[in-house]
Amino acid sequence: MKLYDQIFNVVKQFRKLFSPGPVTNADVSGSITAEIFLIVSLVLSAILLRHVNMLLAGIVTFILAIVLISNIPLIPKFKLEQEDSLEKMLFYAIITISILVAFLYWGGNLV
Amino acid sequence: MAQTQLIILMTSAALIIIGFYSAIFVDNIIKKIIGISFIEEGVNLFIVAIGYKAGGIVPILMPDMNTTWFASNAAYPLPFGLVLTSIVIGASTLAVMLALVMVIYKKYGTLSTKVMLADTSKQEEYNE
Amino acid sequence: MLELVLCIIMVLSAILALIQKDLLKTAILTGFSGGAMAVLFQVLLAPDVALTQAIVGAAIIPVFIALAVKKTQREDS
Amino acid sequence: MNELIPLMVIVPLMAALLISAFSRFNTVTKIFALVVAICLPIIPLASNYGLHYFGGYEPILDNVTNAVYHPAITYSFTFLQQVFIAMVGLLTFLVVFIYLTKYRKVSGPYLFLLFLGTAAVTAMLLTDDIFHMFVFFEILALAQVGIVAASSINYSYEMALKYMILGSIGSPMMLLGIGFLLAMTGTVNVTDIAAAVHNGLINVTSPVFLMSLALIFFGWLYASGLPPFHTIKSGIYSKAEPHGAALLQSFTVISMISIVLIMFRIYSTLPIFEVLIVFFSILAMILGVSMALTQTDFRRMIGFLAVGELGFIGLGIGLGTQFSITAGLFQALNEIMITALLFIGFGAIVNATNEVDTRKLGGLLAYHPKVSLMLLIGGLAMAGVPPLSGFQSKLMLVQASLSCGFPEISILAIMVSIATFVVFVKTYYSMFLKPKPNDLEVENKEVPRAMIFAMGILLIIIILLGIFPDIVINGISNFVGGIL
Repeated sequence: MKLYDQIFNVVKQFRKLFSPGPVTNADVSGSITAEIFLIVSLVLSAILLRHVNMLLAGIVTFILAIVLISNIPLIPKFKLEQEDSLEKMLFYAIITISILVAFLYWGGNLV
Repeated sequence: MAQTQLIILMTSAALIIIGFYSAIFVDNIIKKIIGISFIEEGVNLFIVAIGYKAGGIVPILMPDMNTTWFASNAAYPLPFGLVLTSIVIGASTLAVMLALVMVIYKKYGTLSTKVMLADTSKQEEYNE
Repeated sequence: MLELVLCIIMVLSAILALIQKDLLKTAILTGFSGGAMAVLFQVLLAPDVALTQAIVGAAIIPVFIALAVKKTQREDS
Repeated sequence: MNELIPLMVIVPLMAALLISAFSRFNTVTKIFALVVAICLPIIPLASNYGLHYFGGYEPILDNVTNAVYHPAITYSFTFLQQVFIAMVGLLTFLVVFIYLTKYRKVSGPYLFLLFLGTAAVTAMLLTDDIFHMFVFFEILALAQVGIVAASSINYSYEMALKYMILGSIGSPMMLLGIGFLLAMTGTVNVTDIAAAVHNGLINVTSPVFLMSLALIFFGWLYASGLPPFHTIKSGIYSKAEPHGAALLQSFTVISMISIVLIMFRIYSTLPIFEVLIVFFSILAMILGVSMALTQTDFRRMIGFLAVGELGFIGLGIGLGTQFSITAGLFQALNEIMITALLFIGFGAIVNATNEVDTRKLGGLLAYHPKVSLMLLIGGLAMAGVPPLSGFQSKLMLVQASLSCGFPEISILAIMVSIATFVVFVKTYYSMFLKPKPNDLEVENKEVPRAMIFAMGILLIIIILLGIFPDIVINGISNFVGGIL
């Protein structure tokens, strides 16, 4: 029953996602679809690591699946991180350029 | 004097880092815009430093100069031409940004980025 | 030696511009930075770029900023 | 008729300047704008393939090293440029036509911005000079900001300022990357740089070369709206007028492919380049579509969908074979048309109801059957249903990734297509099929004729390309074989 309760709470938490007003069943089902889509596609893209190392891909996929499923209302967290405020956009842009430059400078020849 | 070029490159790196710092940590929108325009200035300085030649001459061919001597001693002028364009682009971008700030200021009455450029997607939908 | 002094002026005025409470001072310090950069371009054998930078960086951009400050507010709170 | 090549840029640029100068004369401006807009798709179709050297400076052959140097800014015009420039010209014509028929008094500055953007993307596609491309990239950014700020939607100024501030971080980084390339090779001509890289004149494993890849790549992310810029890109689509948004997304797609083709010619020897493109494309597909599923504002939703579909283009180019790049470019062509169709169609709904929240809409099928039918076909094309053009390009992409040995990417692409379809059906249901809410007022019963006309033309092209894809694919495939 624990997992059922958790999933039920997920649906209740979706209400916070939307701006004030009624929440229709189309919106909620869209959010549930997004939730499942996010988990499945992230796990699926983790399998792509098998071209680097088979063992690494297995471990990463397994851990990622456990972490994602045990944290399930994922979409509210994702949506909070991708809102329109300038601070978050600038923060992620600068993080991305830093990681890109650092990764390519030191590890660009490894691939 | 290869040292000159090194100093210039360090300065341009410092300007770019100041720009990144102000993009994240400065709250006042006008200061933030000025800070971000320092990135552009640092990049301009870097590109000019590429064309610099230690102990060289200004790349203008005078009538009494030997062409071979000129080619081996003059600085490389292509980056200078690029920077001319880039300076003007940077200035016009800055002007447009400041104009937008003036328009938005009338609505909010403050220059804080947290207030002016916050997330607007939730308020607008249901209250139209 | 000249370029070292100019570089220090540029970086210092850039940092000082960002910690001023009075936004008009920020505009003036930005002009300092732009002017120092123009002289630096002259040192780097680019006189044509130096002329453009002297006009744009030392005159036009500070005036734009000052105008924006005049239309909005002067204090950074 | 190679003289027509520079005219493709000069005509919209001059038209933009003239219109903004003489915007006081309303009728003259209208007629002039319409004539120029008709010329835009015709010029590339009438022109011959070839190269154009500005100033007439022909390439110089160095007898010692046997290398060719290009001193002039070069425009190269091949089948790829022809088809994309004709497409964006057609779209500009449709958008200008809609704009001119919608308002009695036209605004000169807005037409100026539309034509300026078209000129900028045309130059970006044609040019063979990386700095020239950067200059027009900045002009394009200014034009996009102007189009967003000119709309009368709430919070459009804020969104424009955000886009501009992010752009003033993204584009100097790209300029810095160009500076690194210039420092290594001493030239800004892409052909020369690529020759230097492929002949081993510069060390491709040096950190400077890798840094230039990172910096130009970041500029490309900003130009194309892949993560982390997907929020701002979808934001500016939703804050522009619908016909403006239709043009904005075509600008995005074309600047994306023009920059990525230049990067591909320079960096294709580095394996990490393709890994980076595939990584960011997958991220864009996942984040774009999953965010689109949770939106209630349908303009924002189409914006996120457009960003998600960009991932397919990146995927095709990132796989790096001739077939996959052809598929990616064909997908780019399809996406320009399909997303424009969706933006214009949903714009008609905004025009009729003044409402953008899907929760407050419903029952519009009775009022606007034509628009709903066209939108349905457009949505099916975007999701990749045969026999429409989206199906052909997505099928090619799936085949390409299978033949490269990445079945996971094929599964992911199919899943993203299905999720796209879910998003579309959800919105279509809540706008057209759901019972009409009592407080919804449908004000203008008539959809403007110009919008129906524009949607009809786009729809005909979509169906034609879906049935006869070979018209475009063969030419693109030859082009791709040339750059590989």
